[in-house]
Amino acid sequence: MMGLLKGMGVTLKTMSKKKVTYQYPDEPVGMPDRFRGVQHFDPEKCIVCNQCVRVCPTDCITLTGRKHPDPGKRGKIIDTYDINFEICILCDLCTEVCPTEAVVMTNHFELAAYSRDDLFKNMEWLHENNTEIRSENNVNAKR
Amino acid sequence: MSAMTFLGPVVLLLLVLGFVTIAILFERKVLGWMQGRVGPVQVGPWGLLQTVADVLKLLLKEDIIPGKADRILFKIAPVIAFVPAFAVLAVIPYTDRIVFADIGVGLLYFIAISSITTIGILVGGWSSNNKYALLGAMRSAAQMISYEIPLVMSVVGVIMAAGSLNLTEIVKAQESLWFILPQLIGFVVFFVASLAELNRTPFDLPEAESELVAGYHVEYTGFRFAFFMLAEYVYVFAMAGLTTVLYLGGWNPLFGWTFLPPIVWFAAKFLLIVFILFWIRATLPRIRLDQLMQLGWKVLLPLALVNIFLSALFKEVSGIGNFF
Amino acid sequence: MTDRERNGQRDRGERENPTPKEAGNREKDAGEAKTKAAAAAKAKAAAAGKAKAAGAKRPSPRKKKKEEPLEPSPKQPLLDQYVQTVTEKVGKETVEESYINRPNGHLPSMVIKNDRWAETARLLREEESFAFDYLQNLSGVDYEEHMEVVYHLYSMKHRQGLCIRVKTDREGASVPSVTEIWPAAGWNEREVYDLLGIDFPGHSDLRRILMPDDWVGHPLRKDYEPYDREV
Amino acid sequence: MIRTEEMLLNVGPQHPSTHGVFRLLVKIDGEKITEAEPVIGYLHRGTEKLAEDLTYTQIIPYTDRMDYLSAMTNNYTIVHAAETLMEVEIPERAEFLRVIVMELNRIASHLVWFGTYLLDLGAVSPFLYAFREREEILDLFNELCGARITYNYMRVGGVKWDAPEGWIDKVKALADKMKEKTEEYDRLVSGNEIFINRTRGIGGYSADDALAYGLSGVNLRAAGVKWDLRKDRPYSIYNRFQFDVPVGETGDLEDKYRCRMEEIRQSIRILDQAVEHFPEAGPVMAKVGRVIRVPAGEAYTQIESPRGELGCYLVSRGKDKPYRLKFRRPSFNNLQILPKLLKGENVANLVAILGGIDIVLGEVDA
Repeated sequence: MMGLLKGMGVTLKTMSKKKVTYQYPDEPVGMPDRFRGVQHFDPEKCIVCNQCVRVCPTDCITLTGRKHPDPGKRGKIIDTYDINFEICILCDLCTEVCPTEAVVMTNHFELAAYSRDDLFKNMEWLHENNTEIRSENNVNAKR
Repeated sequence: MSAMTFLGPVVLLLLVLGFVTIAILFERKVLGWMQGRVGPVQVGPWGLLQTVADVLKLLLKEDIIPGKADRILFKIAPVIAFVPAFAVLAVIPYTDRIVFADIGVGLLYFIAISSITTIGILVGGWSSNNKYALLGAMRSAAQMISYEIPLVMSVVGVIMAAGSLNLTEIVKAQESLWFILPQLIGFVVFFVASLAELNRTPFDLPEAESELVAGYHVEYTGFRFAFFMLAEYVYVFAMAGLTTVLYLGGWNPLFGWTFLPPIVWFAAKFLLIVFILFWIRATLPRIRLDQLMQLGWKVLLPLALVNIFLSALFKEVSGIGNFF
Repeated sequence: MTDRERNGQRDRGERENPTPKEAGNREKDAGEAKTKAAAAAKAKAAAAGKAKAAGAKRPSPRKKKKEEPLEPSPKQPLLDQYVQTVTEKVGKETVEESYINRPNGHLPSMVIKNDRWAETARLLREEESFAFDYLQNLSGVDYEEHMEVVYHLYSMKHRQGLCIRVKTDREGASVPSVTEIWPAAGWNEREVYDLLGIDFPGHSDLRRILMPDDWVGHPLRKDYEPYDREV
Repeated sequence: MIRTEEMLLNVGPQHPSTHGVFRLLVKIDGEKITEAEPVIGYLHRGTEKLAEDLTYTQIIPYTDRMDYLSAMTNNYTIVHAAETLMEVEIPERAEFLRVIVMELNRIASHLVWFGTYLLDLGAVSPFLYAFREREEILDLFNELCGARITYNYMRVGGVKWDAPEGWIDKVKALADKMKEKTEEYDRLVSGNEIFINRTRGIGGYSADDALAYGLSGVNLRAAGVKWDLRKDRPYSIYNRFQFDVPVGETGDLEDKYRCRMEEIRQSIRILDQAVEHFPEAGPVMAKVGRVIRVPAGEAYTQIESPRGELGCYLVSRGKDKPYRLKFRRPSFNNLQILPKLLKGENVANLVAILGGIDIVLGEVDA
């Protein structure tokens, strides 16, 4: 009987304590800097090295590039860059390998959509997703 | 025959429905607070309209009857469960003036009618043609029948003390001292047994969510489900009312604070009981079926019998005999 | 010759002067050996690079290893004793191979002949000097030219682990069941049967466990054709 | 004459107490179970098959999804296996970070068990309390590696991120707070008579049975076998820490409960020591190539996950992808004993016993 009463004491005490829940959709939840959210892509920086495509465990990135239009310059420039968020697991490996930080993580995590097609994000969309960009990105590459 | 005779019950029904909506909200709020949450806040100010929205949703939902169910029994079961729960409210005296049916055998009526609900639950569980529902219904029948006995036995002490089965008389007999003190054993037995009768935690075996999914009402949807829920909460109302009347002195004030109207006193005690019910629900795990039976037959029933014996004994002792 | 076989021979060759070790000291010694091994990691990495160059079917043995003689493994005497007991009790040629798996914490390992396995398993469980009462892991491997079932056993009494490998052909792969000896093998054998198609005669309830009952093929076989290539 | 017959009850795959898509076919006579047959595989994703086509780094996010309640230990199992064959030395700081996150994850995982188990037994509040504390641990993980469940934190050779500014202090604060909270759980549950009645003497088994069925972790220790891989086959730097291994006697549900709650306390002890001796600075990644090639060979590595012995049998042929990767999933092995435990039990004990084993279906089905 004492055990029961002790337990009741705990619940009663909790009643007056501060509530711990977030009022999520009403108040936005802030995420720490390292949070792995939807990627931001910067076409200017991309050198079309294809590393992100190769490292992606779910093969959700597709990209195409073409020769640099300026004949004086070497290398390639990016043509299309798509991430399929139906299968992207936001594992962070693409940003980890990117040598130029062209693809980086942001703090955005709201990906819900009414249609599967909406989850297929192209280069423009990813480029415009440019707020709350993570400050550290390819830590392992730098090392 | 005044208009009150006809209007009264209608008003009561509305009041009870109002209570039920508030009680469900209150329960969710209390549970929320006790769990470090805020409870419902989205619908209406302070979440007040949450239950209304839920009920509306239930009414709008498709009414599904399983193909292999016994259709007639399936339809009638929620009614059988609900009607007695509401009918017992008639005899509860809220104050010395607000009482709808001041009948001589009020207490007996209450207990007799309330046991009909079991049939509703049993019929509901059986007619669903679902194994979980059947198990839940069987548990429910076993549990309610077992606990009816200690429940009745425990109130015998009160009846002996008050010398009446009329609930108004019982309250009047408590003007000097509430029965909770002299009938402490009886009260404990009554309270535990009433928890079991109400199918509330820790005795919520018939609808044990983690074992039987939802127990007897697993196949019910829409307003039929709402009826079962309603029956459960109306029953909470009735049982809390009965506990107040039998042991907490009904509308009698404490410390002679008569400046508060009797109805407020009744409501305060009544709400305390309801709160304790919710509080218990927030804390305790569920008891197991065989342990439940053992508790009922091996602990509560002997205790209730001892209580009767002691009450009779003390009644003859001069000095304190008045209180028993 | 595989790397494993080489290891085995090497360790066998070095047992002329085994260091006597107390059972209690084992952990400490293993730790020391580990640091030493770590020092040699660089050399190994280079060897691994070579192995890659060799490509083909099997990586070439690490040539460099031979040049720097390794200290005899502290577990070598134990393994010899195991092999001896098994040979005595079950029969000659029961142990096809034995070696110490050095990187894996000097784990004594034996390759047991398929048709002797049921008998050997019982011996490993019941013989006092073995008392392997705990089947830690049971896995199947498809080596393309043959299949293998690998048992990792542990003896709570002697606080010692053992790795047993039993080979079987790819066609009509079959390894005697050990569910009678270690009930723990029950689901594991089902899993191996499900994913690799190895039969375990003696198993009371050998059905698919992870894949649907009507699945065609055994996914972990190297020649398995995926149901849908696109996925 | 009354004719009675056995009833076949299909518990799951959708049932509130199977903790995932797990199906249990039980034959019941009244409320007594005469036979039980677990059916698994609903969540099988073929991790082992997928791993054969993935590089070691790419496998790590997949391991997150096996035992999703303790993804850190899963991360560790694959990197540990690769490191064992590669024989690389891990920087001190990385080892400390690994131990800290694994112990935090152990606490988080046991908290989930505590909450859901009490929910199985019909108590609602402990669930919310446990998740309240787990939330803080997840916030710490979020700050460290940017995810709350699927961490993808460890790498072959070290860890991905160094601890951010002030993170270690937060771990310290959390460890202190958890000490109070475990007391609170004790007051709420441990002495509760209903709880004791529902767990004491239920679902017990002998130590021999436990070993024979290959149980591990708390399921094994509750039966009285003192077998904790952190102590008996030390990996990482666990041999530097002082902690006790709680053991039970009868293997019943109460013993399991007490072992798990004690393990939370012991994990807090490890955290305290790890935070105290945390190296000032240093690398968190060893010098391994960008493409990880594991030397040819095979290794079976075993670590103590919150659910038991999480093993990884790795066969490498010197490529950047494993030739064969087999995970010894503790939940899978622990679940085997269930039919034996359930026979002759009451239906109400079914969920209690199933819950006591503490399975994660992502791991059972891999």
